[in-house]
Amino acid sequence: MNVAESVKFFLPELILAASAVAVLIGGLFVKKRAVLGAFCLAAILLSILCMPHSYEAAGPLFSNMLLNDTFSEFFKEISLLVIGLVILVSLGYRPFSDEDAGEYYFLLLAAAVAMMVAASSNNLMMIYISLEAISLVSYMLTAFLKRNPFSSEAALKYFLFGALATGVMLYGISFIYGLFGTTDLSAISGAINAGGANSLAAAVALLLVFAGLSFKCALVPFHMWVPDAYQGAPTPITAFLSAGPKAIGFAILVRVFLKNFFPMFTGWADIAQVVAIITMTAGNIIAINQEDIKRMLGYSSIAQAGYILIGFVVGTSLGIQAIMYYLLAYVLMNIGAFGCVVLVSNSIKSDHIEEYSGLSKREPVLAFMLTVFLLSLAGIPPLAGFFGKFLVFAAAIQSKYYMLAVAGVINSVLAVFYYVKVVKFMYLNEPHTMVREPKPLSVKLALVIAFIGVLAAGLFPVPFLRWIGSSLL
Amino acid sequence: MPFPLLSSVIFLPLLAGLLILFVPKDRTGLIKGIATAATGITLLLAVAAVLGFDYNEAAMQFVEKVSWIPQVNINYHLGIDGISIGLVFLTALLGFLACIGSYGIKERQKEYYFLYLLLNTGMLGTFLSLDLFLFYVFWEIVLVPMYFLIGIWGGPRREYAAIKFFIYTLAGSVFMLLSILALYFTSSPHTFNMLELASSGSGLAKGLQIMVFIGFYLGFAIKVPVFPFHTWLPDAHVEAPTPISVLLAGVLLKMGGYGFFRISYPILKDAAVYFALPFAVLGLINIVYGAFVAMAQTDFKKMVAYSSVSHMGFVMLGLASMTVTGFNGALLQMFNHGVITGGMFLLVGVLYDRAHTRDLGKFGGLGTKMPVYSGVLIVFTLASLGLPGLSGFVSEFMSLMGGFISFRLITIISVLGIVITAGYFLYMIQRVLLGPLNNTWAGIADINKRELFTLVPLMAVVIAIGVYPLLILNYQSVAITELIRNIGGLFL
Amino acid sequence: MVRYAHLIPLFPFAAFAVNILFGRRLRKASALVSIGASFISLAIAAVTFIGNARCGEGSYMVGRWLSFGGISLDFGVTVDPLSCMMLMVVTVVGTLIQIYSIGYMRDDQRFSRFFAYMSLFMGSMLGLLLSDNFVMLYIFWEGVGLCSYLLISFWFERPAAAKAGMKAFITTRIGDTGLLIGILLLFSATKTLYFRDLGNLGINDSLLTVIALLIFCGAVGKSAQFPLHVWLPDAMEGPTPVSALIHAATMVAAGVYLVARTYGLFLAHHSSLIWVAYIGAITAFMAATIATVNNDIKRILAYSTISQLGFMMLALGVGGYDGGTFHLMTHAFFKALLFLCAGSVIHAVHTQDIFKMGGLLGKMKATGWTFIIGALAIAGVPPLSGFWSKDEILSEILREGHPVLFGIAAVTSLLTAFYMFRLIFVVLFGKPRSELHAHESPAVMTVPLGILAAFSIFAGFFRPVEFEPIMMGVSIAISAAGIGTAYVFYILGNKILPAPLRARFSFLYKLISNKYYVDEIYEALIIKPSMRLAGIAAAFDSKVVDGAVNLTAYLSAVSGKLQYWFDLYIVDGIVNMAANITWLCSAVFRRLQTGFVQNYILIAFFGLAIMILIKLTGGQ
Amino acid sequence: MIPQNHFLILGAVLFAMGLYGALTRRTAIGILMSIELILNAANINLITFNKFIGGPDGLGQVFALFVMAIAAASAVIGLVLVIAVYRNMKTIFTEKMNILKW
Amino acid sequence: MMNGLIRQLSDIVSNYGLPRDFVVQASFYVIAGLACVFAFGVVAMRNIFHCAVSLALCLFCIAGVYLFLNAEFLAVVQILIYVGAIVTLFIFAIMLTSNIEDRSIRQANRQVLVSAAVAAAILSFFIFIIIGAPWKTAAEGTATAPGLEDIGRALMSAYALPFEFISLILLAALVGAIVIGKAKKQ
Repeated sequence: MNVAESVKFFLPELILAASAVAVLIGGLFVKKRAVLGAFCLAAILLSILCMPHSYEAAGPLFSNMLLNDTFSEFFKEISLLVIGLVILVSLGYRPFSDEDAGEYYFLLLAAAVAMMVAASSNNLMMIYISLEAISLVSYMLTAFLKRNPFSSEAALKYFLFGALATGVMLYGISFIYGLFGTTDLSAISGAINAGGANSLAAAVALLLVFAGLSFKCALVPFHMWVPDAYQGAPTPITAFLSAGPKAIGFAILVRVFLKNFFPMFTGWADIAQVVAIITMTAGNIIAINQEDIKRMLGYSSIAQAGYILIGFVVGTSLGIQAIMYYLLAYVLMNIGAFGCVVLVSNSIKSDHIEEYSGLSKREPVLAFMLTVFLLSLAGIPPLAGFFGKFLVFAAAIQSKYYMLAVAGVINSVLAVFYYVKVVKFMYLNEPHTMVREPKPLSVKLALVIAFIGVLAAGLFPVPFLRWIGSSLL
Repeated sequence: MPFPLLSSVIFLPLLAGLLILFVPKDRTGLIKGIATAATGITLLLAVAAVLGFDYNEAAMQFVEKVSWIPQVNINYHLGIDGISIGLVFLTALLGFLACIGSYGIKERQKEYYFLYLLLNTGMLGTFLSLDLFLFYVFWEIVLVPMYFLIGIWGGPRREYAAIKFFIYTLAGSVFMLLSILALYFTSSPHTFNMLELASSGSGLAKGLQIMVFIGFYLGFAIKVPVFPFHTWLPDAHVEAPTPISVLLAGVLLKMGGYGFFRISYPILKDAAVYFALPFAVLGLINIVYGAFVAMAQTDFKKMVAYSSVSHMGFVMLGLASMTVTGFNGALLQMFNHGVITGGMFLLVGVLYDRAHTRDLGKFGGLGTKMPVYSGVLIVFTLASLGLPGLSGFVSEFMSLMGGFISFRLITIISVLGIVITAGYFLYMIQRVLLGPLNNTWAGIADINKRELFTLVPLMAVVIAIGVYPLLILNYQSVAITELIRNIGGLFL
Repeated sequence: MVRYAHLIPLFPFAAFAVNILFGRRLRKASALVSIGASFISLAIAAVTFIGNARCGEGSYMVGRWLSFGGISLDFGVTVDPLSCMMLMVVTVVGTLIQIYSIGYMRDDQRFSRFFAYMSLFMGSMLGLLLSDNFVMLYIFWEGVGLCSYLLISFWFERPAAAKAGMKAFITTRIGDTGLLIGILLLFSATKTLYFRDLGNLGINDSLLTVIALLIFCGAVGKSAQFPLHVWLPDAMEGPTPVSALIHAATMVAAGVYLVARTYGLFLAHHSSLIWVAYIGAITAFMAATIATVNNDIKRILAYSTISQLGFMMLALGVGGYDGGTFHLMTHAFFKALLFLCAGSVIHAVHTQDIFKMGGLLGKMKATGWTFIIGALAIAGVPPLSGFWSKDEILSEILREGHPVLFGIAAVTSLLTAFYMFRLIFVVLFGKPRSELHAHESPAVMTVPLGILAAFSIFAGFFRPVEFEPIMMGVSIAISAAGIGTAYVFYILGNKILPAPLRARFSFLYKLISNKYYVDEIYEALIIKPSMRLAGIAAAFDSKVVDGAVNLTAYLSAVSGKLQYWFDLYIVDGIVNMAANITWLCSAVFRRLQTGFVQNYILIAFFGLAIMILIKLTGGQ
Repeated sequence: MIPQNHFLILGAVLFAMGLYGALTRRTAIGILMSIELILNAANINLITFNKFIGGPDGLGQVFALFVMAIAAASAVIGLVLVIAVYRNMKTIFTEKMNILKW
Repeated sequence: MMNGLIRQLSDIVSNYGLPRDFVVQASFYVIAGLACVFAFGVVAMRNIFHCAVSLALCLFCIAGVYLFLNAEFLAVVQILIYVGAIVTLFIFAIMLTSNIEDRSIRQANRQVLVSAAVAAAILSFFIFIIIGAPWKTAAEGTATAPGLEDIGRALMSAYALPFEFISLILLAALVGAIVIGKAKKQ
């Protein structure tokens, strides 16, 4: 489909892009971030409403640069969910001022567009460009607390690591281009299926691409930026980083490796298996020692990525469903947890886990919600995180990856330590202060959405599974 | 559609718990009232189930089955049979009595009763689910309220005990999850239905069965607890508040044993045969080792906790025997242990509430000051040490009888455990009730009406079953016969 | 055949329930409840006794107790001469002793509790006697053991009483364990637990012997036979009526009754009976020697009981079923009498040391004379009941051809007469050895004494006696020798003769007066090691089992700096090794996150290089 | 004709140089410069392949063009971040940027 | 211009009996060698200013290499964007953030040896792979380099989406740079 024909199926992205520019310009005149945020939310809703329309004639768009299918739709909706929740959380984040609100929301919407494009990219070049777009926006958002050395340092480290990682990926993509003469995934897939891809160069090129995506998904050994960036970034942005780019990274991993490069991928499954085990173990073990909740959640998200990677290693239909369900659950519970962190830091000005002492007495509802999110992250039924783990382990067992499953469950026990540590401080210890701050409505709304989502996805996963089932590749 | 009796039993406590969340924190009377009413009605519903239960029928009764997650063939599937009915009644009974026993809790009552009711839902659900997934969900739900109940309202080392309990049991249950998944994927069509798996599960290769069995074993053995996985138990018991100890000993330990009855043995027959001897040895270790360790304790509660380890050994021994006698004994032993040890913990709590110590060495001669308490304590102690005429004897005798048929030497050594049991229990009685009165306790009050109210029903059950065991055996024997026939055990 | 025997134990049980629940309101009336119940039982027992004599023996089913998976166990009652006789003995003696107790326990705070326990005991004992299978017997067997425990430590404020109760319970339980194993073995081998089937079990001899010996273990514990006899003397800490009823007349006889009841099992193979005989003989002799040197009035009687029970065992062991069971009955009467007399004396003088008494006959006529009657009966003086039964035993031993055992039995008889009259002479005759304000007990106590005395005299005629003149002569001679020696020692030579003897055989005296050091040996060989084992097990549990898997706790409990960790590591040592290694991993991995971004990059590329290397080597 | 591989090897050498620089330079700007080398290495590859594969649309060259544009954007952002760090922490040395660690 | 120069040089060397290709080849290797040398300068020199200059020269050489690949347009863009814009930006940044004395102190950190080893290993991996790889090549002589016009048309048709998308990226980078760069004194 050429440009003119494609545009009408590109409407959701266009709406967001236009809204982004509108917010940027509007921000010059309107200095109320609540107004701008509401506008952004409206744009996101509109975009979501337009989405089904754009799938009526799903197919390759823009000369095969994009492939609009139900799989990409799923991840686009996840992206919009993430951005929507992050906007809601940002509205209640104390350190942000009204001053740069226009630019802030512009960047968030730009990130949304980039993620949506990335989710449907069907061309390695497009994947590279859209991932770079996500990264660049993320770097800037991480540095958004301009006067805060933590924020700046986090952004710079993130940037240096990320630039190198994408450079490596680019180098790998150039090899693939050299080997197949094209960067179009469908074409490459055809070539591979014709049996022309057994060279070492192809394998290494693939590995370099894997490395670049590992950076996005925070897999060992490309995870080192995660704790620093998560700790230093403004908390709503930490929520975004932990959910958005990771979800997209996995979407691309699945699309590239499992859909198109599957015959080549099988040779890599062993290495991916080792990566999965090391990722979850390292994340969990180091998280045990953390004193800062954002940093701890950073390590936890590394571990979570390890669990998700199990679904990827397995690579079956069930494995992919597990990845999708897990990511959905992960987005809800992780953003929920960070939303709680925002509210707590608003009142006590600290992210130190010890400062959460006695939160249940001070803020019972908040403590309860954070507990639910943490328990969901720990995989306690009947919450969404449990069902995600259940599907992941089911996929592993189905394909007889017993080692992987055992490593996974051992890790999910290890993980309980640090999640429960926070719960312990909240419920078992006495509060240091009884300060209660009014809680912004927007954050409450975000928390309620995440909370209901976590419960609903855990207790009644049927509609979610149906959605995922119809969104498979 | 018939009245969903079992769903009501499970979810009534949860609904009441949610209701409590909307009651203002300072209306403690109302909160207690709701909790008591909910557990009381649950008990009545359980009694209704018992009365409506046809014990000549081996099949599941009151079955409720609704598709839950059809994509992976998970059903909301409940049912009750002779194996579960006793435990359901036990859970409802202890749930009600421990709720009344909880009136002594004065702090953070709203949270307490909410968690307490959630715990009840989890426990009842575990015993009533017939779908492995549902079973696992309820199984895990139990952990969370238990963690808080120990961690918030427990003794000085509550944090340690709570996390230890949580991690330990979770560690076991995640392996169980893997086994559940393995069963699912090896069955055809794929199913989580325990009944279908039991009727077709023999198709599994023996090697795989053994692996799956070990997975379930880790989950169940930690709950039971079987040596050497028992070390969470004394800590959890000692630190937990009295009503929670009651449920911990009375119900939670039974979840492990129930798992063996409901899942491990019927579904994994070959592995069960393969592991019979190790089970018997573990049962022996539990009985003798637990008794010896209990003898050395100076903390009253810890002693009772270790006695649980010892008593649960009979369950293992009965199971290992693969005989109809042993199975009946093991199942009955679970019920009896629940009642007796539940009562023991209530009694320890009565004493602790007054003396604020559990050090056995600090009591003495309380028999003169607390005659009624002494009488009740002696009854429960005697039941615990297996005195004929009280319920503990019947089940221990049957377990031993079953064990004797299959493992003569092991059972003979186990019988010696009974002597040690008598030793430490009587030593406890001597240190607490007998001898000259320790003047520290000159002003100690006897057991009050509320406490007595929680104990009398348990005592009645202890005596009734001891005198006339058919009361409960009738309910379970048909189901056990069916189970034994199914797994090819001995009718001895 | 009569079909209401099963009602006999119900009344005492009902009385127990009434007394335990409403005892505080009933107060003294609780005694009437208990006694009334006993009396009704006595009446039914009497009817049963007569009915049995008329209609013949047998057993009938009362109700189903267990039933599962095709296995069932019905409870029934046995009505035969043995059980009828014992029913009569227990109800008669029990009723009398309870009447006696009204006086003895008059001032006790827990009066009603006492009668409740007594009723519970009566019920259990009667149930035991009526049992027609092992499980039912075991249930009541433990029941009487429980009553024994409760009543021994009835005055639990006294540490000695508390300890004695526990000792009794645990010691008998060791024997009971053997019994239980025997029952299990019997069932697993024969699928039956009914006494009526014991005659023809159809299993091989060695198994039969093992079962019989295991069941005998129970009897050894209950009847205080060597080596489990140690609890009975201590049991004298209980109130004297208890000693009389439980620890002399009835419960301790249950062991003998058990052997008699399962005699078919023992008869099946001779080797098991020999064990019974020798255990009985050793016990009888040993206890008799101890009784000769003891100074405590109740303990002398306790050792005497042990000795007499040994005598019965000996009789059963040599095949003298009739003699053994006969002695069981006569002994019940005269030993109950002796204890009650002793109780009356203690009640009057408030001491148990016989060498603080003396000359009481003058002050306590009724007690004194009945005491003497009891002593004569036990010493085997004709025509009192003890003579007949003892004589029969002696002749049976000789008839069955056991000269060694006969020798022991004869010496024991001699000793019996000696120590009984040592007691009588020291307590009732001579001059008071300390200031005593003795007075006769009330009629409620002395009337039962009288009735028991009558039974002690005439019980020997309840069954036809075979006259064997030679044997009788020997018996009489033995008794006379014993009484005479006692007279010489304690009346004529009053304290002159015993002392030099004591010095002459000081080693022997010491050995005997320390009860052959059996208690000390148990303490050193069993109690202490098992306590130590318990301690070791507990330490093992908390240090090793818990420690090795304590990774979890350790990780959650410890948080902090590497230094701190290092200290703990050094201090805690090996036990927490596993936990520490994990902790080390955590600390080390954490330190990888240096905050230095080029380290991060380096690690990433290092990892990448490794992956490529794996692929390179793996791919070729 | 110059063989294809020689271009590619040049690219690989630049890649390695860039990697080495990124790992060893003490200043953030130095690292940024090294990263530019890596991007150029990739560009050389892309253009080389484009030449040897041909094709009507010149994918390799277009791709390289996009890479340059993105490199420019990321250089801008990188340098702004360097300046922000310098403003807040008064250093450009990466080893001193370690308030976030462990 | 450069092609003309090379053609003349080729004529000259052919007079000396060397193959006509020699000049092309020699000049490529000289330029490639220079690129490597300057690249080494970027990563190894002490003075960060010198590094920046070295980078500019290196990028210039790479533009030269592009000429050998029939990519004249890209060579021009390379010089405009990289040398003209990016390196200038670097130099500004250096001046903004460094004191004079900072500019010539030790520039390498402590992990030089390990880094060199890793870089060398990866280089040898890559060279090994490059040599053995079955690169896709067009049949001899059919490979045609796209002209400027081709590129322009492609950008407006097949690559319209990335082209437009990059504009969004540039806008975002611009906005971000301004927001983060302008910091009011507090």
